[in-house]
Amino acid sequence: MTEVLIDLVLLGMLAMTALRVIFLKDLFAVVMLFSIFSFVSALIFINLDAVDVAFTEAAVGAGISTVLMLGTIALTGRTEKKNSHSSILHLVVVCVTGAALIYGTMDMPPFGNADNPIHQHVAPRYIEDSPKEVGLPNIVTSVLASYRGFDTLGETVVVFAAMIGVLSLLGTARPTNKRATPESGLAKHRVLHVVAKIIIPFIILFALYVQFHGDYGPGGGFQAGVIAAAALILYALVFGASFAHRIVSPRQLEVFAPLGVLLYASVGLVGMIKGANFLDYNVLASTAAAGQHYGIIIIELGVGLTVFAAMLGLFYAFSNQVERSNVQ
Amino acid sequence: MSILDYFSAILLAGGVFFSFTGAIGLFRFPDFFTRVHAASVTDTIGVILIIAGLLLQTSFDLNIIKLLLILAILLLTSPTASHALAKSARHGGLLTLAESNRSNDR
Amino acid sequence: MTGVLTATCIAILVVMAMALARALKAPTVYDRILGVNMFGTKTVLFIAVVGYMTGRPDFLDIAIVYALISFIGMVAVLRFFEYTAPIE
Amino acid sequence: MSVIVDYYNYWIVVFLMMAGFYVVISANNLVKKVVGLNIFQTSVFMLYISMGKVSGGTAPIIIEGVTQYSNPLPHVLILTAIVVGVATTAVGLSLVIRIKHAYGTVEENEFQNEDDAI
Repeated sequence: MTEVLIDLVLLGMLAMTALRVIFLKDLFAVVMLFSIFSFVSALIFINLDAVDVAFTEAAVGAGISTVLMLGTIALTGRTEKKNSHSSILHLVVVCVTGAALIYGTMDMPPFGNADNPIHQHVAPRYIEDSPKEVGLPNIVTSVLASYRGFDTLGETVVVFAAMIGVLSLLGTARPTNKRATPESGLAKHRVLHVVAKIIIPFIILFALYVQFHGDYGPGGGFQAGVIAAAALILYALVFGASFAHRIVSPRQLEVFAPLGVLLYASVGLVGMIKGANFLDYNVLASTAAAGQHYGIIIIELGVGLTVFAAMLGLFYAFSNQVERSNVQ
Repeated sequence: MSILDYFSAILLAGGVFFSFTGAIGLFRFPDFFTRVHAASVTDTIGVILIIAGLLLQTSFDLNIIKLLLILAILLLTSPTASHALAKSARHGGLLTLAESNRSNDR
Repeated sequence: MTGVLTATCIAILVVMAMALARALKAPTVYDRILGVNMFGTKTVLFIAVVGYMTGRPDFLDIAIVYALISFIGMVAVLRFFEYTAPIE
Repeated sequence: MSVIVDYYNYWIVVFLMMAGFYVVISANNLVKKVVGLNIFQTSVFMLYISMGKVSGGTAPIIIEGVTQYSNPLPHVLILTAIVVGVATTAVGLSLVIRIKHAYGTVEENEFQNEDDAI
């Protein structure tokens, strides 16, 4: 009962936020409300038992998306101009589509019922057999890295491709001047400098924990990569991008991103050389369970590396644009 | 309920009370700077009390460290954020209620 | 004990709703940011309490991520805010 | 009454989806369109996760003494979709920045007018 109540209150908050986003003209406020939207939806994911998803949404949706959107607004201006054409037609289209979708939901099985078709197909196998076959308590990691390893390889490649796309659109961040100046950061906020210095090591440590503890609790390569990137993004925001470039330069990122994908794919190739299918980890070590462990740790490392490099590369490209337009 | 549970319940209730006062302040106070005051001060005490209440519920394992880490992070970041926000509001030229009244009178 | 935790949980939800109301109403942008910030801290507490309420407190990792990310979001807002001209 | 309990989750998700959809088609500003797209996307994620929920179940991380877990498959699909989603959002935003460079505006009707003028 409490679960339903919490769910309803959170969904109500989401609805209010979404409605407010429609009518706001100040894009800055729109992005702020969008970050609230992400936060609340992550809470709903927790309430619906999807802890891994909530983890990702909290790190990615609320963190990286918001930062990138803020960077874009800094370049394109803060207000939306008044809308000239009538919105009645749009409203009609939206209402009709919404009514059709609601009519569609009536044919869906009831919410939360354990006999629903979705719970009959492969899920029981994952839940019952994966602890024996893969040997990890976190079923999501087992499915992600082992049963659906090929799919995850594809997703990693997509992240890599998106990084290439952004870099070719915005250009790679080149070092503006040799001497890094703190002027480009939040120079006036001394307290922020001190606190950021204290907290950044903890973020990186936590990212490592998430990377290697992902087999047992919520977490894994995707989340760890994002959190590690977030640490450097915080550094770049507070002290200026040129300082962050000294730690991890854009050039290094261009090496890391393909390296992660290659690491992932080469695990699959090693399996093939040993006479099994692509991305079959059973043959990697003497016993099947040990092989699965090795395979999953290595591919999670590859995923983490690519996601870290892609997220930080995206941020570098955006902040480089902002700083250049600020100089002009 | 054991004695620890009673203590924990008292701490949680205290934390909720302070959070609630903070929320009322945030909602009802007349201008930005008074709202920052209400929100940031009660935030800190609310966090301390609620985390302490949860600590009393924890058996001796990794969760204690995680809770302490959450406490440390929140104690560091939440006041810093409020401070930086108030500071940039001041630099951005936002006036307190008293100041804007005075400039209106003139 | 679950009763106490449930009550705490619901009370925090109410506080979150009030912070959200401030973020939605907001005479100035700074008020919005303040509302978002308070919403963030209360969310962290909410996750921690929900973990104990449902009996699986090993999900505190998510609360840590929330605390860190909402701080980074705040810093990003302050950082990019100076590039944009104020409206009010 | 039972209809409401069985379906309220889906209905609110549909409402959120439509809010995002409305922002996408009615907003003039490209950044706001991207925000609307993201709202839409998050609602789709929520639809998937709602389908995976089993009442009385718990998160799919094995612990002793629990037999009823929620369905892990939607979680896997959505987890990767979120990361890919932010990557595609970044591509979209960088396109917006290029449009700003090329036309000097990100309002849809304004740069369409400029296109017509050429």
